[in-house]
Amino acid sequence: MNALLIVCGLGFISLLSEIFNLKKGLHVVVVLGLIGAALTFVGDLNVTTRYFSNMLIFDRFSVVFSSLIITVAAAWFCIARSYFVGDTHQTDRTALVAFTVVGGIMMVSFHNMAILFLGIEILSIALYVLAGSNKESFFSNEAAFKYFIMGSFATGFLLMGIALVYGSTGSFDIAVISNHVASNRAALPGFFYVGLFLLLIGISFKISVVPFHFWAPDVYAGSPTLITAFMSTVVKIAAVGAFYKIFAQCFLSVQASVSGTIMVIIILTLLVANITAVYQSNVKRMLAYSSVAQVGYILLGLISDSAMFEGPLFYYLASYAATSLIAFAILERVESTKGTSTLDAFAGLYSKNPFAAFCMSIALLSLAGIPPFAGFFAKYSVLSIAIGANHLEMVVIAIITSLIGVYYYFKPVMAMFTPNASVEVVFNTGEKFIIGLLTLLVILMGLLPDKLISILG
Amino acid sequence: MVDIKVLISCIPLFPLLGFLVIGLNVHKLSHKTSSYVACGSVLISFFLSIIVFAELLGLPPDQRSLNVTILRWISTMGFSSNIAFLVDPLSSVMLLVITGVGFLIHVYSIGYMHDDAGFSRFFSYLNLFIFFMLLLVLGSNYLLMFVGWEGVGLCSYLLIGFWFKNHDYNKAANKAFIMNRIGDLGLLLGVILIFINFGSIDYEMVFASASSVNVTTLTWITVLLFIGAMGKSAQIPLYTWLPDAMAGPTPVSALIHAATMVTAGVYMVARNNILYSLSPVALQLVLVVGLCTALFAATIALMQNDIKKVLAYSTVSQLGLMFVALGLGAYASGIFHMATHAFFKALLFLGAGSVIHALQGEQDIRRMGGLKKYLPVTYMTFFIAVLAISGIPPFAGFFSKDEILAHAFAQNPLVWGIALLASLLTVFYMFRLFFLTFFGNARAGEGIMHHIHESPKSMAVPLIVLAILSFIGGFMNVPGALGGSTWLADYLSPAFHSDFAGEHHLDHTTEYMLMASVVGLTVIVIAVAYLNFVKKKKVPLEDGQLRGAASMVYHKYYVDEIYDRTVVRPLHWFARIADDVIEKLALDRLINSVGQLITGSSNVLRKVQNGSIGFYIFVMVLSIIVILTLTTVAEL
Amino acid sequence: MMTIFLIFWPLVIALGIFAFKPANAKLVAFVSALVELAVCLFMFVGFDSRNATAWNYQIPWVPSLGINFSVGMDGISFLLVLLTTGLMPFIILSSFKTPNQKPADFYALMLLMQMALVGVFTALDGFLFYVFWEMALIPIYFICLIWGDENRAPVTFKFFVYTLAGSLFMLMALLYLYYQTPGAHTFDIQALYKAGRALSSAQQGVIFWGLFLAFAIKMPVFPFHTWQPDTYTVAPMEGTMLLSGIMLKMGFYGLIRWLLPVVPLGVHEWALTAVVLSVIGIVYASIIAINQKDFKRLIAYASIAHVGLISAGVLTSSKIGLQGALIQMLSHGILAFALFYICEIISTRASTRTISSLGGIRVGAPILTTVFVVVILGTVALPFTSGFVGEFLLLNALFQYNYILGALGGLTIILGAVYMLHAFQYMMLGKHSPQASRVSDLTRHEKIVLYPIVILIFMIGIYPDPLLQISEVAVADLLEGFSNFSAKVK
Amino acid sequence: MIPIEYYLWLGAVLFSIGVLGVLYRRNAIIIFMCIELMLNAVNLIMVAFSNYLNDAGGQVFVFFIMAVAAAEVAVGLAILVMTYRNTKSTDINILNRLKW
Amino acid sequence: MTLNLFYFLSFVAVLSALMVVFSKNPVYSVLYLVITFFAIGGHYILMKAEFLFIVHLIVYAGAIMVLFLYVIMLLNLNKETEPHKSNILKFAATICAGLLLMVFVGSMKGAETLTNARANNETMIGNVKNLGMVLFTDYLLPFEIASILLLTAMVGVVMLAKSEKK
Repeated sequence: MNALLIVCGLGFISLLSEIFNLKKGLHVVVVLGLIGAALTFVGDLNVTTRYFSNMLIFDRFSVVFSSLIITVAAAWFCIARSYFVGDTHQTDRTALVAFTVVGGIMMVSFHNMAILFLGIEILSIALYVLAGSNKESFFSNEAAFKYFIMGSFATGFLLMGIALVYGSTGSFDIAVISNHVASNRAALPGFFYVGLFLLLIGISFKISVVPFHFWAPDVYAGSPTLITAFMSTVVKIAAVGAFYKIFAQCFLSVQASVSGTIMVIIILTLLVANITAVYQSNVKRMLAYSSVAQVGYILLGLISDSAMFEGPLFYYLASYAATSLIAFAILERVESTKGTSTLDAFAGLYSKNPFAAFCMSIALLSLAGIPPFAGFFAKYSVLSIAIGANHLEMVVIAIITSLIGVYYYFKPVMAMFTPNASVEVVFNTGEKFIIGLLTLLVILMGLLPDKLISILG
Repeated sequence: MVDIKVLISCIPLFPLLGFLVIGLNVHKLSHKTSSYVACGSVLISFFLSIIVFAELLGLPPDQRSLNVTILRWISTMGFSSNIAFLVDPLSSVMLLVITGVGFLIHVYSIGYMHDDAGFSRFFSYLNLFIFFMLLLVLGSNYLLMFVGWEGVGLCSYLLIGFWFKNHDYNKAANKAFIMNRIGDLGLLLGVILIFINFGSIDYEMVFASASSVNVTTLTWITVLLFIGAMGKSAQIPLYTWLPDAMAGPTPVSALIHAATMVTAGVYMVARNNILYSLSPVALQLVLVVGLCTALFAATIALMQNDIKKVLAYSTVSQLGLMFVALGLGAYASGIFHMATHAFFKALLFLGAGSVIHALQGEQDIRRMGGLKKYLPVTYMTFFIAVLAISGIPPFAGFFSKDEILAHAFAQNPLVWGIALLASLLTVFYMFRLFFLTFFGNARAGEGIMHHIHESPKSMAVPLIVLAILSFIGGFMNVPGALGGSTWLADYLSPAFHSDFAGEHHLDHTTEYMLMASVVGLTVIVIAVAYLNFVKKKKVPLEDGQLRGAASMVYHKYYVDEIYDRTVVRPLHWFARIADDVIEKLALDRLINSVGQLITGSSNVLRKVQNGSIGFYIFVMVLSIIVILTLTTVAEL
Repeated sequence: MMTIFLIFWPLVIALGIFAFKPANAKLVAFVSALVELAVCLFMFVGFDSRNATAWNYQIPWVPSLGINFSVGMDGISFLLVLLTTGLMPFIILSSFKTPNQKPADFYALMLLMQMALVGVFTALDGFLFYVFWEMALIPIYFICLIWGDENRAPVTFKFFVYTLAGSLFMLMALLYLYYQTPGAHTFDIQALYKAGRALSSAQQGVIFWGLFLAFAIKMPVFPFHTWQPDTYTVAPMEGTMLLSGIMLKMGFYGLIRWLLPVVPLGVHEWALTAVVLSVIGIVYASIIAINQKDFKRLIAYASIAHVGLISAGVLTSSKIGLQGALIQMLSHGILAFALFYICEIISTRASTRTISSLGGIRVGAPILTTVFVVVILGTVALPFTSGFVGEFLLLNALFQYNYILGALGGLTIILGAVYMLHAFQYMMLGKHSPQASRVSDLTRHEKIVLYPIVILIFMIGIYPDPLLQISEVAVADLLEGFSNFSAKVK
Repeated sequence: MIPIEYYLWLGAVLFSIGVLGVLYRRNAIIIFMCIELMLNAVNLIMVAFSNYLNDAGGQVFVFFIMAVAAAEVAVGLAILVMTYRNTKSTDINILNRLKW
Repeated sequence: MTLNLFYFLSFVAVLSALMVVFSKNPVYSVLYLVITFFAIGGHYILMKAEFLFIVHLIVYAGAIMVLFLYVIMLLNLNKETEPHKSNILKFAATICAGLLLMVFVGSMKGAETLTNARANNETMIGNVKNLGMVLFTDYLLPFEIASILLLTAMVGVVMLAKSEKK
């Protein structure tokens, strides 16, 4: 809870700093503030705290996920310096991002539909704006526009879902709903299921699974690259966390009636996202599809055994966030140097920037699920759990699609290592440091996954 | 006195050392040094062989078997084969022949190769060959024999292609190696089959329990082994490499492709006489193949004009005769003929080499003639060899050939008839060769005739020694009918466990009749040849003037062409098909099409993401409807 | 602890190599490979096949999932580790003269590769094995991608995806087995053995194919070989050496350690099919090799043929077959190294690898030719060269397994001679061609690399006993359970 | 007392009309309005349930929905204005450069 | 009486909702939407949610719709400039919405069986006092958080809509 307040505070501070002209140190303050916020969780790992008549509950899951969100956000701030510092709207942007983090934390620690809803909305509204924050860019405009229309449309369905669930269970409280559903399964009205599905669809839109993913590639591709990085890391973690809470905690007892549909969704997600990504020549867009595809794997683990998947889920998201940050950070530098984010921009990167090529390769290999990087272990845990649950056909699909995944993840790799006279991409020391750190993290997580994977569940 | 076992292990060691010394310093050694090293090492081996032979003679006949184990070689999981030597009467005779003839040919080569750039290299190969050949006959188990077997094949390859700048020679070398390998595979599988059935590949173990294995298996084993012999000893159908192998320097032809290596098959069958004797079918096969080869090759030799080719086909034919002997169960006769053949055929080749040397490389007998007066030593020794191979008493060939014919007659007059025919043909073409070369007009060119000279001493001496051996070699085993003691057969008998080794059941009268008729016929044939080639001075027609059957014989019955059409070309054709069609069009394309399928479907699927918000929402709503319909229907 | 050292020493150097000047990278790599080899040889001296567990080492890695970092070496592993560590200095040494823009990266990748390979050969935990298995793929991919020939990107990528696809099936099979282990699931190899053997025949069949696919692609066995010739052709020399010299042995090792003992019933049921595939591969690849114009490609196909024989021998699950396979792996590693090195020597000097445009090299390079002859003799399995020992044992096993297949497999000794001698003839013999006249004889450096190889070829051929002894007990133990099991089945 | 179903039906109808509008029109402003309509339909259902279940929570929730709706509309219109500056159009089909 | 009122309000709401969709002029749409909001507000009164009714009118009709009108005027959109979708698409849209409606309606029976229905008691949950109690006790946190939401929106809108001085 303190972390939530600190992050809110950071938002306010950044708004105030505009007034008092304290912009200079703002970026550092925010990073430190976020780290501080993450540190407040240190003692809380084994304590379950309830706030405001069960509106928020910080149990182990929430604490771990919140700290993940905050940590990733802090790392993101480090690599996103160029997005803030020197911009006219530095403070606004900082505040919006801070509020997004607030929304994210709410989404993983809510215990009431109202918090969930507000969390989603805070996050979304801030993101609509951030997606369009590059105001002169037509693409940025379009991204914001598309994101907004589709997002608010999906909100309608989400709300309808909440309303119907409320109607059939009589409460917005997760525990109450959960108990009610569990004890009155036979007596639930038909529209409860409609509500349940609409609720899940509403969140599915946020985590962008097929067929509710259409916004993702366009928005990811159109937004400023660093915002895309933010969306595919912090936002994704929050949305998946919310999905997990809804799916595995709130509606645990009716999972069976949902999992069939989700299975179809998973298959669609894996196939459509992976296959479509193959043809992309724009790395940014390719990463967008990749981000859609990753959710497919996550959901596969989730429906196989949601209780056992809790730890792996965290691991998966953490590793995905770390790798994405590396990939996007390098992508952003390349894009701003060469003016484009297509594969050509990466050609010959190795000869001029071996370090960047090295880190980028590791990130892509990790995304593709190649050992010993973190992405491998994440995917492995999904497959393992799915096989344990006897979803063999799903595993086969997952394996085939991850091979397709290799197909596109390797395109930039091949481009980078092809000799090609190219301009050198400049990284400042800070960026290098944080990218190197993240790369190291990706490797270490892959080599020593035990602590992270067993932190939950 | 040094332990005899050490001596035995030294026999192959010296040629090996010789090879290493020369081979590693091939460019540093002078011609003289290498020739001394090479000849010396073989000579030492020869002396050692004599010592061992004497040692063996000193032992009672049933103990004439010495075993030496040098090294555990391939030994694992119940399979065991050591580098171990076995000296018994059979191998000791072989040792003598190999080292003895080998030494002579080494000496001969000094003269023959004296101005060749690859002089040292040549001697290193020769020494290596001697080493492997000794290994072949000394090996106390099948696998070690196989080592020698393949090793001599390798040396044969290296020596046939000795003049490596000529691709025809290289092709001949390849052909020899590959056809040998076909046989080797049979041999190898035979060895494996022996291991499977006997649990061992040591001669002693196998022979001891030979009768405990059923006949069908034995037949398989022996037939497989015989395939090896077909390759190495140039029997139908694997004989075609041997005539081509004449591409090598002539001493090589003498040593490898006449005297020693090609007789390895004979040695091998003789070594395995127990197994063969237990399998009538295999013996029959050996007999039939031998007989066919003897006759077939003899007919081809009739029409050949290359001096070395004639000798090569003669070799094939004579080897066939040896297999006839083996097939008849007359193992000792086979070995006997092998030994005498080694002498006179080596002599023939060396003589031919001398002629070629004198004529600066000319090998066509149509371009020779009248060399008698220019090359007296060669002429005389060659004449002795021809007489020996023709079976004129008391030359070596008479005794050995006669024994085989006697055995044939005793068992099957038909076999006798065919064998006789083959040997009469041999007489004819040998004299044809002899007359065309040394008699009549000199048909060689002016320039050549101008430089003609008798060979140097180093070449002449071996010729003379071999001529003596060809003359007296037959007395090793004079048949009882002629008052002889059949000494060789008796000596070898411990190695031949069969009941009728070295004996046939003809009374002496029949034998005299046979000998008389054979010698008589031989003389008639010689007369015919004399009439044709000396009196009428017939010279074979030039290429392309032959018609009908003669042309077919001249072209070796087109066997090479048939092999080319039926085996070589289909293989290459299939290789192209496999490479271009199966590999590239089918398998690889199949794999690649997976990639194309993905890319293609990606290109289709990405069109769905068409950028229109209206469409996106439309799909979303439709999916929601579908999901809700399906699930609510399911729930209600 | 020795095992741990062998695994992690290359890793340490691979990371440390960047601390040196790039120009010194090759020396550092070479010295470290020598150190590793020295340690390995030291172990070789002290090897006690009956007490091989002495080198086992185990610590929990991901205890929550039953994954241990468990490594060890019995005779089988040790032979392959010996091959890896033995070949590595040679490969590094052979690369000394190749111009290289980024030597540090290159040698770091090579050393990483070594680490992964040693890891694969020593892993005693299913998961660990898989991780090392995949890890071996990354360095080699980059070596081929960065330092390869024209058109390397798609080719090496195909290689990567193909082998990855195979290994994912292996992962599935291993995971399936993992869930069959009782209690808290574990990847311990013995537990997996037990779990696998308890499965029904049909299930074992499925597992068999899952695992076999991975190994078959790696080796590669017909018809999964299409990645191989292209990859070998475009890969840089060192990459090809690593690939064919060491890496494809992973497949055999997988068969021996992770397939035969795991699903005896599955093997019982399906081995024949697999052996038939292998034998088809022998004949097929040999025949295709005849048609090759590029010498490197020819070696690639020859490699497939040899590999077919090894895999057929392993799949007979006989002791002799396994022993033969092991010794043949060593021999093939050495020979492949030498062949590719010679190929590289010739092709850099003549700037072509096309057989028909060469010829007469022997005139200008007699020593090279002699070495080449020795290597070819080893390749065509002439007795007293290293190739023969293994090939004989393998043919022995195969012939015992099935006469017809044995005879067909034996064709390799004929066809091998056909393509090898043909290539040799047209490259080295004959008249001097203009390209070939640029080929000078071996330099001192090259001699230093190749002479030991020649000696090794003969040493293994003449005195293979120490090597055979090393693996004897391990092979017997490994097949103990297997033969008991198949006896029960019968 | 009006049966709860009636409100549900009415809510459903309004919601569907909202969806229809989103699908039917190309003018972004109308689409925004239709989304507002959808939210109002949800509000109606929420209040009906709240009333029916005698639970004030539902009505409180409606406040939040209203707050969100207001915020969304503000942001949406801001985005619209911003886009309009660049494209001079509110047609959603103009904005499809990001595709494939 | 209430039922008739319900029917009437529903009729107005649905009709004007349809007119929102089908009006060609955005300004008309806005006005029809205002009517719809009023009708919905009427329903709130029927359900004794007076406070909500007031808030509803203030927020929607008073704030949101004014905002809409303001933007329409600002951008000068009060003409029929909109190119229409093709008839097929319109038809498909209608079918789609119809299907959605059918699914909703089909699933919305069975509400009377709700186990925790506590209808028909006369406590006024919708009055200001009661709502205030709930809002500032149980729902205090969301209420506070909503302020952040609005702050976010405000910052965002300012950032986006402010025209940059070049």
